[in-house]
Amino acid sequence: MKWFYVTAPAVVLGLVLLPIVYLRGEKEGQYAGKVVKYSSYGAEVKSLDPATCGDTTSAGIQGDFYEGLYTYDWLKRPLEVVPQLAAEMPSISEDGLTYTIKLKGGVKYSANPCFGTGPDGAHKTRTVRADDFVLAYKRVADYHINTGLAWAFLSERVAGLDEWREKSGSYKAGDFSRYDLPVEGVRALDEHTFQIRLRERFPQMIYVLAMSVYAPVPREVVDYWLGTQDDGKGGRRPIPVARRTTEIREAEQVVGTGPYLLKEFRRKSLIVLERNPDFRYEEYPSEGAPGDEQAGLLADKGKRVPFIDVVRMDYVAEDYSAWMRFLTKQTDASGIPKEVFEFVITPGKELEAKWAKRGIRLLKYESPAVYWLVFNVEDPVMGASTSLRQALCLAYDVENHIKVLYNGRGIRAVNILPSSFKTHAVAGPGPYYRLDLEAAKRKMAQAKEELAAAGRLVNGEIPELKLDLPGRDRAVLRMGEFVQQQFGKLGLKLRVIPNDWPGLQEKVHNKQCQIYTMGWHADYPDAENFLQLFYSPNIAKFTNNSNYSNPEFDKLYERARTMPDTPERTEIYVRMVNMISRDCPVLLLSEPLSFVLVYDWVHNVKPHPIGYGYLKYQRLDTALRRARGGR
Amino acid sequence: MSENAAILTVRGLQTHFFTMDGVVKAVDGVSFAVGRRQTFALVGESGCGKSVTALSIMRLVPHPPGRIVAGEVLLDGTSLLALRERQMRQVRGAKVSMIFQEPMTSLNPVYTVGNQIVEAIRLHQRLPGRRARDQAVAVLSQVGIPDPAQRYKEYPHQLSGGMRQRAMIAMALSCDPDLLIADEPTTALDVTIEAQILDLLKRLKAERGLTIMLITHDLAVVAETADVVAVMYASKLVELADVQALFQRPLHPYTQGLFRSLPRLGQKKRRLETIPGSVPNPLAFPAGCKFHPRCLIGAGLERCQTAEPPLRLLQPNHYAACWECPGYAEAPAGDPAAAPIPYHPPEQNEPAD
Amino acid sequence: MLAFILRRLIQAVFTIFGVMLLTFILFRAIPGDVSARYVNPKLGKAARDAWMERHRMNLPLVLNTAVHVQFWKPEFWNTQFFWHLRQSLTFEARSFKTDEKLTKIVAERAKYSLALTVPAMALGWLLALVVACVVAYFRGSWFDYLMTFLAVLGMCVPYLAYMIGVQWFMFNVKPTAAWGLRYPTNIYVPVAIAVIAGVGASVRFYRTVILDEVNRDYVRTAMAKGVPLPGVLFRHVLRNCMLPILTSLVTAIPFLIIGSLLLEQFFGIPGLGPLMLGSINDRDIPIVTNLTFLTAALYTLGLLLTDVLYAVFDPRIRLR
Amino acid sequence: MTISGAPGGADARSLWGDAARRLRRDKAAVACFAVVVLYALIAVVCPFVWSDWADSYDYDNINRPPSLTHPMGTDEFGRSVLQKTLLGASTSMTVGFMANIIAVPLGIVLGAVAGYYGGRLDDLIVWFYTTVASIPGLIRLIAIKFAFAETVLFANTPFEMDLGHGMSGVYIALGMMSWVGTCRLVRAEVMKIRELDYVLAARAVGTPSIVILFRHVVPNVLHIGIINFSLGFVGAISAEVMLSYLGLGVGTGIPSWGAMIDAAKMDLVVGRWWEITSAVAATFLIVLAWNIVGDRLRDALDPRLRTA
Repeated sequence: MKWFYVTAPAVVLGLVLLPIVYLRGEKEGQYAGKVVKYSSYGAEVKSLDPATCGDTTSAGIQGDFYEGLYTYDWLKRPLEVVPQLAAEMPSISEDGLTYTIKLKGGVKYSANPCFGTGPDGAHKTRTVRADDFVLAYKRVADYHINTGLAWAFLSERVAGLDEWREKSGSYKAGDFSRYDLPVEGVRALDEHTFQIRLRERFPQMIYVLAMSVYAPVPREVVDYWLGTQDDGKGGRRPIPVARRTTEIREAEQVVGTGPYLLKEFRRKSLIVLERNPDFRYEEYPSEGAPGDEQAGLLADKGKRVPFIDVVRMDYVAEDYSAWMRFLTKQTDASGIPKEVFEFVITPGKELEAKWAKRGIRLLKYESPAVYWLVFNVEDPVMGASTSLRQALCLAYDVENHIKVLYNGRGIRAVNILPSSFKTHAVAGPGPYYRLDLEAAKRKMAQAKEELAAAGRLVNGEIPELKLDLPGRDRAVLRMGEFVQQQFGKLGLKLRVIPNDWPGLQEKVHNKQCQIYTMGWHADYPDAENFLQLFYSPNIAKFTNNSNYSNPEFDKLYERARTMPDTPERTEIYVRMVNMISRDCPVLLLSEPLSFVLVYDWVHNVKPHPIGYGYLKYQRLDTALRRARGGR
Repeated sequence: MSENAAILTVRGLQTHFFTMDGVVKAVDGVSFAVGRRQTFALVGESGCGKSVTALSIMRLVPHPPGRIVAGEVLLDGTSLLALRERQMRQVRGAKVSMIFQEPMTSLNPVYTVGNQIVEAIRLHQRLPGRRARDQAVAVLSQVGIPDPAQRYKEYPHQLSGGMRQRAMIAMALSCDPDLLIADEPTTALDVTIEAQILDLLKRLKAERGLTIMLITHDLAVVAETADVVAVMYASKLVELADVQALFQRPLHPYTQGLFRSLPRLGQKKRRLETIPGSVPNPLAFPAGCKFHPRCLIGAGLERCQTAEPPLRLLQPNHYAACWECPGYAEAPAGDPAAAPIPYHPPEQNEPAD
Repeated sequence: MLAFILRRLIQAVFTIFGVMLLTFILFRAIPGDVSARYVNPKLGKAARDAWMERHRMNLPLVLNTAVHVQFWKPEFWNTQFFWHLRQSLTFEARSFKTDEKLTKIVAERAKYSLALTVPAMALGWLLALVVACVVAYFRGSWFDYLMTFLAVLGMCVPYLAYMIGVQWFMFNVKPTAAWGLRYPTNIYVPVAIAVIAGVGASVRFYRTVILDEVNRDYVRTAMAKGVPLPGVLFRHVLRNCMLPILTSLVTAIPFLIIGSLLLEQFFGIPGLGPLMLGSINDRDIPIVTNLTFLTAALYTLGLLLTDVLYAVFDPRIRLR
Repeated sequence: MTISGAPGGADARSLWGDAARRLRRDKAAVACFAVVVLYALIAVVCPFVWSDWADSYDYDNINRPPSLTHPMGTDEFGRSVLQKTLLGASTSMTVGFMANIIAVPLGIVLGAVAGYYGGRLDDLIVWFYTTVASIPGLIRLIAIKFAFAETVLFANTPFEMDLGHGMSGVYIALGMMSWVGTCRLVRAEVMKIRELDYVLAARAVGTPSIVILFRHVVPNVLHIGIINFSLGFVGAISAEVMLSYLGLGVGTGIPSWGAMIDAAKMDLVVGRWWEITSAVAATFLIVLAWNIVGDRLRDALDPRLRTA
């Protein structure tokens, strides 16, 4: 037994010390001499494939290695679309249907094994060609790729693309020969010229072209990374067609033209971006919006970008940990968690002096987005009574919603358009998007009559309503509780059902939800982007989630969507907005106001309301960071 | 060495158990002396405190809840209760050894017999491993275990009950103690094995000059082996005498009751007598003589109900504690711990009655 | 002894089969169709069918009733349950969500979980055992009562409170060690929490086991031999307590692999724990079932190993 | 040294009486039992006293520190944290009680049947609980909670139970998953009792086995049920806290300590200690009390430990 008492503690000690031996920490010398930006992220990156990108987190990260033809100017306001991979703005034919785009010369992808390996073992690269864009559009249209948003903007708009999609469905998912089928409306005229032909006029097309979801994809990536696999002997062997995937997922498969390349991607753990050595020469902008000069945003004009060498993003699940990491200078920037908000921000929405003294700066920006509760109009109860929906809108205390749930970070939404859109002000506030409990109660009486007539009352009462939430975390549940309180004011019972995100999606698509929380972030600064959410053919395309259907609205929408920006179109827009305000398929909540904190060693930060990929302009004063006790 | 020199003297020993239900006086003022090379038997029903007396001598009363609250235990003139725990450990096994009722559970099941004996040897004698092993095998053979070298390597559960008890005895004797306390060593064994073990004890006593303190409830065992007998009832000694005196003329009604309940050759009674009633609850002993509710004589007597009789020397070397014993009133309050009761065995050639 | 081990082996096989059945029922049979979560409904039925086929969700659930008597034909066994069994045993499963192979995921993440749980368990075990022995040594004294009380107190504090408290403390003392694995030594912060939070229950359990054993006859014998108390405790008692202690160690095996779900999430350790939580939320069935199966199988094998080990070390069983 | 009465099992009345007597003398046990009773009282009374608590929001007074009107401050909706904590007792106690009301009888019946009948039935039940036990507890719980996902029992009746999102789902899941310990112990005990003389006697006179089982055997293992009931309470309360943290707990609008701890975990950073402190203290006290009550019950009722 004696051996036991000697060996047991020794073994225990060994086991305890084991992690030190095999757990590689960050090598401290790894980034020596490089400018490293540290940050935390809390939402999961759902997609690394430009075609399947549909959420802001994925778009944010993809923006730094994928680039579209056009982008928004970083500094200028109002927003202005400028060429990115295109050499100049598109030349549009007389009928407004054909867009011909010249590409910049000499734009290279980041080096990757799929382009071959040189004799020195270094991976090769190649320049971007027009047919890479063709492939990108085909992939967006590909039946076998789970493309949501990206496809929604093209379907029924680009000539021949819907037909191509139909055809791609007849191929096996792993059969990539479908990408050789031509598309009528998407063509490479030559190596540097790309052309898109539309079926009907689409004045917003330029904004669509500015989205990075249509970033070029080299065919090599598809054939090499999706078509072959490591054979364990240093070579590659083809993957059987039946076992191929269609989406770009792995870190090493991410091949873009952007200023950064994805060095490491560990799901729910770590993302490392590194400067792309093959990135073309680009200069820091020399002009901006009024006030940018004073804000020091133009100090670096004319310098070559990017400035930062490495971006290290750690997945931090808990808000608490993320905030503490920022406070202890482990990260350079942070949002403000709800709980600490009032300790950081004064009632006047400015930074408290003591935080400013720590070298923290506050950046505020409005996002062109509107949050709302969606009423499923096809639901037997919610659909049967417009008065019920109106009553709920009137009873809902949005001011306190913003105050209690968002610390006042937002403004009350009064119609479905963000206030930065010019149509917003013209349309004016909707009659039911205000707090008036008395009016709500009167409407409620009406609603009961309507529901009674429709036979929806249970024992003479309005049945329990159901609210579906897009998550289970406390912030979301808290909102559910608040909605319960608001509906309770009208004597209504509400059951709150937490869902995971795909679960909610599924329910929404199956029209199983009664009421749920949603929001819309503008994809481009045009009211059409919001109005299409209520166009009834879009029910089938799953963008009209309230299942709102109004022939009059549809007619107006069809008229307006091909119209260029004229007063007449604005007038039609206003009529449509007011229809929504009257019928209340959504309960409008707030337009978000975002707050970001950065330390003073971070330069050239200006949040952009829509575009992505501006990390390249950011500059860090690492000497100051070290002096302040950061890393 | 004088016959009268006591090896063990117990004086006024009180061991109490402090339980949630109250204080249990398991041993309440017990005094006696054990002479060298004697076999001293402590007799009583189960629960009367005889095992606790033995454990108190060894200072092995489980604590909590038990504690020795008063008294004196002298071993060869050394006060055991005054020793520090460390010194006491050197006494245990080396000077006083103990064997227990259940040989099955009293040996550690996960070590070999030899291992456990060697452990005892090496605890008390600085011997190299091989010598200790040889000594263990030797002592195994002394206690009559056949093929001791083989048995040495075996585990307790591989041995029969009798062998196990022999192994226990071997372990107890391995360091050549002066006093062996045997706590009901044969109760768990069947009759033939019992006889063998008793023979073994007798032989060892003769061969090694061992003093044995035998704890038992079995008067037959007492008659077989003991020199001096102490009878215990409800935490106290009620009678103390040499074995012949006690067997010929028990004085205390309890002892008499015990004898009556014993089957005897040549008796015509068809039924054995028993002592009526049961052992009193140690939490609530009756007032006065603790035996009086069951006593054939004292049941109705007022003195028995109110006052507890102390142990008195009624005859030379014969103590008893009963108001109703003839001559008790005038007898001196003898001190049973003062000197061991000498035992003179009957002459071998004298024909047995 | 061979018969004993064989019998336990057969039992273990049955248990493992049971686990596969249970995970199948809980995760596959009950939740119904999950394809809508992974295939955009916009893509229509054919895409959904392709996905179902790819993940073999289109097969009959348990038995192919079309050929129900012809069990010798392979089609009979070509069912979801069969593939579930096969995937469980071969770890061939692929994530619904990311299409990664389970083996790859486990290979990547298990080491972080192990880095946290192995030291925590080893340290916790040693600490608990030593404290329990000391407490048993001083049983009935104020020290015993104090330690037992502390153990109970420690058990009663919610786990979350420990995590929040310790992380808060670390951020104030050494911010780089409060989160993540910038230095390998950072792992000892969550390890410490796991040990502190878990030691109370273990101490109490071990103490009960030891005290139970302390009252046995052979202990009295050892005391009567003059064996000092530490010797009694460590040489005689502990050896006899090994079965419950080993068993309690084995019951912790699942957490070795799966990791401490919350601890890993809180301290930014990219182990299997957060993956498990995330996969449950995403209904990533292959990951959840297979990780569950993995832990359950290891647990069962651990128990088997305990029994065998014990049979080897305990002469009473060894020589049966 | 046998101090008291009959050996356990056979003489049930003296076992219970004896246990009760011992427990009464044990001051700590009495105090803890008093705490449990107090919580139970709070759990029963408070929902009536503050039935409108959920609507007692006051958006002008959110997150206020303790004051005279709100002794433990206010929460994120301006409601009294003290009231919330006390109402949380109702949730905790309901979950603990209901979970064990399901688990313990289930464990006793399965264990007794397995232990008494033996054979194939025993093999089956042992296999079943071994299987269940080999899946880690939390995963087991989450799995069944997810299996419930959209299950609503007795829909559109007054007894409607939303297993996916309501409180009933939590305790039913807990109950369905925590019977294993009881089952194992009861089985072992029943296997011993089965061989006792009075059972053999009953069998000898031809009493049907089901009668023997439930009249003669099960009453003698009830103490295991009682012990496990009290110890199971601790597990249920802790599990509720954990599930609430994972967003799988009782529904919104129902005060729960787990939700409180989760909601307030960041508040500590900015010095808003009152909500998390109240919830942790409330959890701590009841868990401590149940732990000690369960321990002492075990000491008093379990004959094996009683001899120690």
